[in-house]
Amino acid sequence: METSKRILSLLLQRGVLIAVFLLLWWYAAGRLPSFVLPGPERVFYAFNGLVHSATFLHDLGATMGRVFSGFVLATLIGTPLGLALGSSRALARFFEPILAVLNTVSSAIWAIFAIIWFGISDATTIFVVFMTAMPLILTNVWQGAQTVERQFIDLARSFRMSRWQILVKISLPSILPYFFSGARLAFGFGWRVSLVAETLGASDGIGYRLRQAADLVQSDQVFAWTLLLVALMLLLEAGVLKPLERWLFRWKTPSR
Amino acid sequence: METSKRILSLLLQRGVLIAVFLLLWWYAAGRLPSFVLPGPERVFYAFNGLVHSATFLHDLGATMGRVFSGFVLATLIGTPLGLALGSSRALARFFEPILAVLNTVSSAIWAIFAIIWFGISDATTIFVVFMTAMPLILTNVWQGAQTVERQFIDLARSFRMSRWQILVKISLPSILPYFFSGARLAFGFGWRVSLVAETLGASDGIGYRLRQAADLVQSDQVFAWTLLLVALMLLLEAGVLKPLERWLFRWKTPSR
Amino acid sequence: AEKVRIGYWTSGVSLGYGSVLESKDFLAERGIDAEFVHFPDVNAPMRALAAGSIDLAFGAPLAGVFSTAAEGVPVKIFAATQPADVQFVVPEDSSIESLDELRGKKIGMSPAGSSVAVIASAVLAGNYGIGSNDFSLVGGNESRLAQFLVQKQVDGAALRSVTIAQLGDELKVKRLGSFAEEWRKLTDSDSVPYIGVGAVNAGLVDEHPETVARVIAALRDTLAWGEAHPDEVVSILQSSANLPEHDARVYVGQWNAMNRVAFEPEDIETLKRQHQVFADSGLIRGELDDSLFATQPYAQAEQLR
Amino acid sequence: MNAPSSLAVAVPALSLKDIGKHFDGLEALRGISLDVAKGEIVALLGTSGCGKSTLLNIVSGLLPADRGELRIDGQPASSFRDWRQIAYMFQEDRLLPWRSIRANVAFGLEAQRSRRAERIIKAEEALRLVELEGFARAWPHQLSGGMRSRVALARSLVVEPQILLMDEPFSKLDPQTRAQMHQELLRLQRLKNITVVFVTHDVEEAVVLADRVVVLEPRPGRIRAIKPLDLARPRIPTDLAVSEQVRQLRMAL
Amino acid sequence: MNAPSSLAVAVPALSLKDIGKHFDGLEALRGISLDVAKGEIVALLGTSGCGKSTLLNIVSGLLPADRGELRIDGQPASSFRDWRQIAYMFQEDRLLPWRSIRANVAFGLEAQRSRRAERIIKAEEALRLVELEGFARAWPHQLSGGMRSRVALARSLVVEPQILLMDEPFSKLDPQTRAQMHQELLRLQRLKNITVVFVTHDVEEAVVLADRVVVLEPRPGRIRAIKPLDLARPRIPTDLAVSEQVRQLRMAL
Ligand SMILES: Nc1ncnc2c1ncn2[C@@H]1O[C@H](COP(=O)(O)OP(=O)(O)OP(=O)(O)O)[C@@H](O)[C@H]1O
Ligand SMILES: Nc1ncnc2c1ncn2[C@@H]1O[C@H](COP(=O)(O)OP(=O)(O)OP(=O)(O)O)[C@@H](O)[C@H]1O
Ligand SMILES: O=[N+]([O-])[O-]
Ligand SMILES: [Mg+2]
Ligand SMILES: [Mg+2]
Repeated sequence: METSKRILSLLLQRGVLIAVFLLLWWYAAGRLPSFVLPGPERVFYAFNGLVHSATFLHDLGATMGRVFSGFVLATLIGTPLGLALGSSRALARFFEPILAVLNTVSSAIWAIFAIIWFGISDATTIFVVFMTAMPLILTNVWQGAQTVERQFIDLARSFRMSRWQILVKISLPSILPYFFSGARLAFGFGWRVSLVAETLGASDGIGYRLRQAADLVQSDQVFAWTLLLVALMLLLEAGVLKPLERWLFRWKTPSR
Repeated sequence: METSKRILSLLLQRGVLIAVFLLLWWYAAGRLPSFVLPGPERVFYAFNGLVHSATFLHDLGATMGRVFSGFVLATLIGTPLGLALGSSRALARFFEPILAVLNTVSSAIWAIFAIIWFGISDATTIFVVFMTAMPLILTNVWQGAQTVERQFIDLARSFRMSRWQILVKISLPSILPYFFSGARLAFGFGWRVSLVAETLGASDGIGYRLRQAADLVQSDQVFAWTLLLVALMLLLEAGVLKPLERWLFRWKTPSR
Repeated sequence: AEKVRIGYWTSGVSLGYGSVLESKDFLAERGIDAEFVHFPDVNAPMRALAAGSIDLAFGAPLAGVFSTAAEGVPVKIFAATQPADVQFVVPEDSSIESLDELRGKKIGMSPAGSSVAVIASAVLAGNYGIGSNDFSLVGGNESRLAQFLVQKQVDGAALRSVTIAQLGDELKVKRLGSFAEEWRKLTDSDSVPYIGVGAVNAGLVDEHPETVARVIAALRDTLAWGEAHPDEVVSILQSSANLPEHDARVYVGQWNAMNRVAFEPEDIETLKRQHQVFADSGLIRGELDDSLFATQPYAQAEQLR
Repeated sequence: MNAPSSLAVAVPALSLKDIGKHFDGLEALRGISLDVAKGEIVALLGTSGCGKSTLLNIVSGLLPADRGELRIDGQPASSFRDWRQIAYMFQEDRLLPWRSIRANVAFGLEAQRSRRAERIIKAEEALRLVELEGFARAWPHQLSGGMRSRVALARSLVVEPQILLMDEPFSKLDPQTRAQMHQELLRLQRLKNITVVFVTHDVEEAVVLADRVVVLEPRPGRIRAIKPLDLARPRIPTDLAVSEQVRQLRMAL
Repeated sequence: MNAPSSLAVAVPALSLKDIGKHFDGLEALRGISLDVAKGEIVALLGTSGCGKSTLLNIVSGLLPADRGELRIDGQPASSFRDWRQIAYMFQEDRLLPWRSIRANVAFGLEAQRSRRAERIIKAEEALRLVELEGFARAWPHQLSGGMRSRVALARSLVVEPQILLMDEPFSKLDPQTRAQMHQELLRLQRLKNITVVFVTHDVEEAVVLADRVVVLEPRPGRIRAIKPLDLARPRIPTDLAVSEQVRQLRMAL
């Protein structure tokens, strides 16, 4: 009873949120030319057209593939690097400026480099996603590694656990919340910069289509793509991330 | 003796890093046309020209002003919002999807909205910086707020501290590391998206000049601007953030 | 003096002309109190026009103007200002000798959907039977296209003449043809296709055609002055656009090929034909309404000579 | 000296009536009824996990009881306003790692609007009381377990409470230091007529300090016995009367 | 029963020679020399902050000494390989909050490559030993302080160490539970002939459990006295011989 009630109230809240949003949108769109701010019907119409267009699945697949590849690469490389920096001060001191540089260079500049190195290929977008996502994951893991409780490490050391065991049994669980928020950010930004990269160094994918639509002043398509991306992200959040998080952190003291 | 030795070794490391970087650059540039990858001399020459150009200070000031305004706004709004979400589950549940949306929508889309609302003005870039930086700060503060030790809050409650006092004396110090990494990220991304925004909705500033240089095939200027941004960021990191961080977190157990 | 807010794209072909217009006072001499707004994006002037933050734009992208108008935004064209000064090129050492050999090849050009891309597709299809599925279009801005050529990422490209001249030392290319020639062949006329036009808020042109006429006169003055004073134009470009001298000279060398203030019947005819081509390619939607072309100011400007 | 019996007619400082508490399936407390007179010292004894900390959490107002009634100074807890009279020393030391030792001690004073200079003076005085005057500027992680627990004690005492709740306050101290702390506590308690409720596992400590001993029984936590200790003060552990009481109480457990 | 004297000629399980340790300006230990025979039980007593935990940290190999020599089973600590024989129960419980109680107990077993099923069986057995069999699936934050400390005890015992270091292992337990834990510990110790060094503030506990008592003196931490306890086992606190020893030791402190 309790939970079903809560779910109902949640659905209601969400419904209200969406309704308010649509209303505002519809009102604003009515007062602006549609190529500046297309109204909901127009965008849904464009959305429909999009989904049924011949290249839709191809573009979606291309972008998703690139984002996922870049993200997975970033995770595989950023996590161990973050752990390494967290465990060695000398290493950290040496790499700190590199990280600051990585965090300053805009994705457009990475895209320019990527095109030089990889030409027009999937690798260009993957590289840009990687260069954006990797520092995010690395930074968070590193920060998490610095907060691992000395007491717990000493506990593991008292049982003569190997460095690897300490990593797996103490550091990783402690870092997990940090990693999680880093990965979430990295994925979000990976999505976004993939679009930037695709406008420069790809001949398909969502970014390419978005740019095309923008250049043609087809605002309804721009909004339709944006809507699609938001929907996908919400799905990922509600379908994968939230449940996973709830399960992983079930041991946390619920605040009274 | 000890410290001066360490500083020397650090300087040496940094020097080596820079030398390796320059050498690689110089080598690569020698094998590519200069409009694809301009060599170091060319870029330094362009850099010099840039710094002495009439609009340099104006452009730099304009961009910095926008980034700082957006960042400060993001901090002022993101921090309390993050604290609020951290302290109320109902609020968090309600706002979660909004946050996911904010984290998905690309800066280019925000720029389009901003131009609709604010036209070509400082507000456009500030808005885009804000929309990128605010969720970053909010997310980190929120995550930090969830890790505030229940035990410490109960301690403060046992002294009948007000909600405000608990916030200032327990929550804020606990959240500070999270806030710090969030703010660092937010500032980095704020920089970067300000450039995107300025390529769309400004008629001065670094992003505007970058876009101009890129569209006019002046690669040396693109690289010179990039170099400048990196240098500024390194300065900020080494001159402000690191010392501040070291002081703020001086109480941490140094790892043996 | 009448206040007119004028916007233009400052990082593309309209930069040189705009800089001169802004730093000389031909507009003031014609009784126009101009306020300039700079846009780093080619389509931004159209958005600004629609949002009412400028009154008038020159060098506005043609496809953008057509589709904006089709959306019902009250804008009108008062002159053609930028001819498509674009060339088909291949790397110097390429085995490709003529345009019909581009079938099945990768061709770089402004992103799909831009005016340049549509014109290029139209002439390739019309003159050589190379349909849009017979080649693959690689999109990018000028520097990216030049890079792709060097890196052999593309087999050929449609590049602006000014880019080719600017990168002459480092980018060795072979010319296969120009838009002007190919358009002539395609349309059997003497006109050149345009990529940029002057667009104006409909309210302004309907109520105060004489204001627009005076702007047109000033534009014409600027064009003539620039042609006559190349050295001064070079220094203006150097100071206001950060252009190195070499690049500035290249720009000035292309002055007449890049800039125009024309709205004769044959120009309007060309624009209509371009609309047809754009519409056939699916690039824009909607019918062309003749009232889009506001000819009155241009005619009035003739009197202001 | 305040003999509790002489105050029985007065309003009790603390009054618990039929307090009960569940954690999910686990019944932690059931039917706890107890009056504590003003100035009285009550020791709580009981096996591990029988609900002693839970009871203190409830009395301190941090944890709501599921049922029953709590009155402080005669007022129902819900309408009681002067909670700052109550200080609670937790079972864990709960030192804030980002504060120096002195700032940790001064923490509770910050709830009241006292001046900074005054807070520092009071904190240093309290540190002297627990014999840690040399560590005012140290960080918590530089202290030993017993030292940390004394800092926590100083933090509770410095606010000059009327009611003092303490959860195993001296368990980490050696006998000598512990005896000194007992003396200090009793001195302050007598001076200000403080009401004290504390948890201990040390029967001798209970006998030396308390006016009454309350023994809890586990699962669910109930009161098994309430034992008044009518011994003269000061009580020396080696005194025969005292050690006899200790022996009796041990037997009873 | 292993009388320590009979083993004096054998190689000591632990041998400390002139151990010293500084923390920045503070001299925590100076000239600590001590041999602990195999199967011997040694109690460490001393005032708060005198260096007991620091000494255990050094013996466990977690903290390097500044000077002096540590030998385990006759080998210098630097070349000693079989550290897994040593278990260390810290002063704090150090339960991993993300592990269930059972998984916390099994933690030490994971260092050895034992099978999962076997680990579970051993952990549950150890939980039974400390009388927490019902809480195998609970999370640490759901346990009381004394329960947590018993989980930490179970975690140390489950790895079947040859040498057991314990820092105030029973300080959070009530007398009854404590006595039970004493029994269990002694049973195991006798069974496996474990060498035990433990810190306590409870003189009676020291007398009941230890073969020798080592008293430390603070600032800098030095050995003040080493007192052998030649009492028959089992030792009952209420026995006269035992309580006489307790009294004597108290006096000495
Ligand atoms: N990491 C550290 N940094 C600085 N000083 C320390 C550190 N650890 C311990 N000390 C100091 O060393 C001394 C001995 O500490 P230790 O923890 O060994 O005491 P202890 O005998 O275990 O005391 P207790 O009975 O209170 O636990 C104390 O004065 C303490 O302040
Ligand atoms: N937050 C909680 N969630 C679930 N169970 C809890 C919680 N806090 C306490 N308990 C349970 O309530 C019972 C009483 O706990 P409490 O901490 O009051 O014991 P205690 O008498 O203080 O024991 P100790 O002497 O070991 O500190 C225990 O069985 C414990 O497992
Ligand atoms: O780095 N970004 O351009 O978002
Ligand atoms: Mg307790
Ligand atoms: Mg200790």
